Amino acid sequence: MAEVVALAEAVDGLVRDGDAVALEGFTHLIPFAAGHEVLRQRRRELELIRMTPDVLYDQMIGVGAARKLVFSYGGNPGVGSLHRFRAAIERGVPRRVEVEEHSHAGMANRYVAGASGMPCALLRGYRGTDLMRHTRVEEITCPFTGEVLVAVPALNPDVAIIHAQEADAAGNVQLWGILGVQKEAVLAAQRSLVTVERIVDELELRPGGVVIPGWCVDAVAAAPGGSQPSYAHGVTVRDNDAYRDWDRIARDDDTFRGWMEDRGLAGARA
Amino acid sequence: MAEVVALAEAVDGLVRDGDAVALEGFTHLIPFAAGHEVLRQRRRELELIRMTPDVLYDQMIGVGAARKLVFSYGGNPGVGSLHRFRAAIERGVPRRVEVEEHSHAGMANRYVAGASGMPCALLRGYRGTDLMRHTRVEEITCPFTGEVLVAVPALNPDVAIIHAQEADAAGNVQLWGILGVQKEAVLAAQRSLVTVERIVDELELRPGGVVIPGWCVDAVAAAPGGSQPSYAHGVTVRDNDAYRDWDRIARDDDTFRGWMEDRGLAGARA
Amino acid sequence: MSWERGELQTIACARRLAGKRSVFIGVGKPSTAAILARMVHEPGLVLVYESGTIGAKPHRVPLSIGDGDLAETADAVVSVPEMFNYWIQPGRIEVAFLGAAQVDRHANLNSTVIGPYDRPRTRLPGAGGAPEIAIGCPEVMVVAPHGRRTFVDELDFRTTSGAHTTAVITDLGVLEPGADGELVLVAVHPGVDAGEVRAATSWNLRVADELRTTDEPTRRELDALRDLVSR
Amino acid sequence: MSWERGELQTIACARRLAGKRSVFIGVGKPSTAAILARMVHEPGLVLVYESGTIGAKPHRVPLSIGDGDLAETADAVVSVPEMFNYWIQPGRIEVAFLGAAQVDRHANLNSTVIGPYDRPRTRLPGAGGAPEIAIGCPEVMVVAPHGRRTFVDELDFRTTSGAHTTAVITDLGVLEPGADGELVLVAVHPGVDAGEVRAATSWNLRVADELRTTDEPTRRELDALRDLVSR
Repeated sequence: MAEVVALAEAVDGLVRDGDAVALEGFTHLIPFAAGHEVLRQRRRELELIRMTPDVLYDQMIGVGAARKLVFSYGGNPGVGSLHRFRAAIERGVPRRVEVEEHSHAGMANRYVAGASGMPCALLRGYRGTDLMRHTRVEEITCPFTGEVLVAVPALNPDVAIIHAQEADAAGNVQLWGILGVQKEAVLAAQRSLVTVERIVDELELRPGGVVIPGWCVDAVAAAPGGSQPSYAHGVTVRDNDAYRDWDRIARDDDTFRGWMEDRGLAGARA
Repeated sequence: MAEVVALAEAVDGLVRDGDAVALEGFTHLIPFAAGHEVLRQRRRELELIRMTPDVLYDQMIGVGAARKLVFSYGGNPGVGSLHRFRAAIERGVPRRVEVEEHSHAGMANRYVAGASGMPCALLRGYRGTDLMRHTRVEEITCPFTGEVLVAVPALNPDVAIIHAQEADAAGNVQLWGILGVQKEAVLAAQRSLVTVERIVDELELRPGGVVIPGWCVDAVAAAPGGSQPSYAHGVTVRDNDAYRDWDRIARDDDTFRGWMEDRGLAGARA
Repeated sequence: MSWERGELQTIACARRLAGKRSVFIGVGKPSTAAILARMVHEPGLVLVYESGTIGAKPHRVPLSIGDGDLAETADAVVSVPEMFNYWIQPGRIEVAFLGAAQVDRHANLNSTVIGPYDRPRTRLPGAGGAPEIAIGCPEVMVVAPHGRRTFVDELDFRTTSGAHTTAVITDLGVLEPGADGELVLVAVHPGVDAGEVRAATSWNLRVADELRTTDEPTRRELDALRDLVSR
Repeated sequence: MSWERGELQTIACARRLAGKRSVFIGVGKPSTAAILARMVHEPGLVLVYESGTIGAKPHRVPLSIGDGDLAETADAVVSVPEMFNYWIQPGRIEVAFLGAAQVDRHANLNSTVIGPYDRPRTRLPGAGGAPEIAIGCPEVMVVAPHGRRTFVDELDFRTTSGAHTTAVITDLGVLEPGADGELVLVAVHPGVDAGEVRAATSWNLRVADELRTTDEPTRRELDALRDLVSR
């Protein structure tokens, strides 16, 4: 049963150095506040998992919190490059990051397998691409038709962190709008944390709403505005300017570091 | 794009003798009106597909419309046996019916594979049961863990027929309440028909509502009360007495035939 | 206060749900037992029906697992594929109740046919969700009426594995698997002795050295059960 | 009425959507083109974004595929797994637009790295949905700026197969696969000649015997496009 706790306490209890951590949210409901709390608590050597590493993961990679990145698209949506992601991979700045990359369909099905308690999932994908040689997929033959398909291994993060619009006092969570892969991430993970815009007495089921029962979640923490500069459908609005500004901030090593230090997100250096 | 037509016209255009037809609805939204129209039009030699053949399939089997039954649970929910289903299998009355049976998980995943354009789906199931020897499943080894899993073949009916609460004039469909496997059945089928309680100007998205876009459906037909004695959540109420009465009606060959003939559902005999 | 054996069977099932978080149920006795457990033992117990309703809080015993009351009172309603793939298969539901027409000494179940598969004397409804529920849920309890036609030496068809079964609760007593997996009579209901249970079992049923007697229904249990079934 | 090449490229993309039922798009020019097609050519065109919005009717060109406007105006919003499994993989979406950093003569695409995979000179965003979109959708159109660094003799990394590609629409003209699958220049935009396109292509680009010239933008197309981007 989910405990409703403060964000700092939730992160302290659930996220450990070295964990495989998935902070999900597909262009919507990105858990910035929780990711920043992970940085404030100086968690390091993380395996960061996310279909679309965007500004949040650029920040986490840029301060050296990640030892590995598992992803399918690392860009600043509608803007361009993620400069810290590029700096890590191209120049090893601030450190080298191991990369395991998939397609979106592959990542989504890896989460589905994880949520389903299956060791793998099948799809028609990857074939005819160089990804086959560079990532963890295997060919498998359909026993009925002989068609060669691709199997992807299940993804079961140590911790999944998502942001949603609402939870009730029992930790039942509701999100709506663009749904992404958040439910699968929570169900696939060993532990989970959901930050929410607000705690309500009772959830009122919304059109398009997805409910995650509180007994499938470890901790719920209130974090109003906690997905900004991303947004929470119906509550906050995407701050497109912040995404555009990030291009300038992240482009230069020193500008980036200053920006992060000003916000207490850079961590202490060894 | 779905055409909004009369039910008789829809069935006439979409259902042919010999077709593999899935009339779905998991204890809710069972498309009785459409199934009865199939009988009124005397469609025969059908491969009837349905996770839970209940009273409707008992009627269709009982008049000899089915050459084959693909299913996972053939009972009268909460009441007991389906006597026409039993008569066909135990006594060949009115005719022998070929049986292909699965578990619910197997059938559900067969529809998922069908809706996904995949030739098969994987699950952890069937093993340790005699079903393995009697139905179409194959063992398959996970290439990552070595675990032996089971593959089920995709289910792609010629026609799927479902009942929903609402459609708009463009044939966009919305259903809510217990969702079953109807969306998967429609997406897996070559052709599809949706009967609805009412045609509305514009769909208003409901809590728990699932929308099937009109361009994925061939025909939509108004059939108010069309899932009775099953029900349409929020519109009609399940007629539990009719399910209990069915036990008596279907138990006796002649009582059954008389009941069906009285309603024009028995068809002409060759 | 007098009671019937069927009532005690339901009450015995409900007691087993004390301390549990979630239970997977079909209609009939298991559903009654689970609702009773919420009333008497475990108010927070999460009821999950294969129709996709998670956290249903039915006021009445439903006739069908698809009754509207279940969807209306549920915390979440999911599709049938999601129910089996995301909820049952990964073992998210702690306990499942299953019934069957035949039970063997290892708690394997038959709900498919009596007689040969291709020419059955009695065609039963079939597997439904049972095969995957039985291996997906960490703990399975079987509920069946005790008789020689049900408790058979050899199944006509093995629909479901007994590997996760921790108890078989009948109208005569309770069987649990021993160390080697074979069912042992561990408790008889009040007024029943081991001989009666053995006589109602086709195989040579083992009896526990310390055979318990099921506690009589309490007034609270019986009142709650009768109130529930009268609704 | 004067216009820029980028405008004509978008207009040429939009024209290709006349008569189509559904189109899968990312952000940028394809999104602009698809919204323009709804305004000018095909009012019923179903726009599908990989964020799960089916039938979105954006009033403005979205900055991100996750903009709230897309979910608010969509006929249905589905999860990302459902989008790829139920909608893309079975070929339910008729046409997809894709972009890339590199395009080869068979319309295979690279959006992963420039340079060696393990030590890239430029790390690009990666595959995203493209590999499965490219083999799932029956028809793929590639949109890219024409230049020798983009139209390369050999890809540094093959992210996406060109097997389903029917057209590559650039700011200079239109390439389509010939009978053997190799791209052929079939049309140049007004004011461009084949020599200019060949010079902007790293391989020895074939030119169709009957090279067409793209129609000039109509006043209606240009007005609609400019109105759209000004919103």
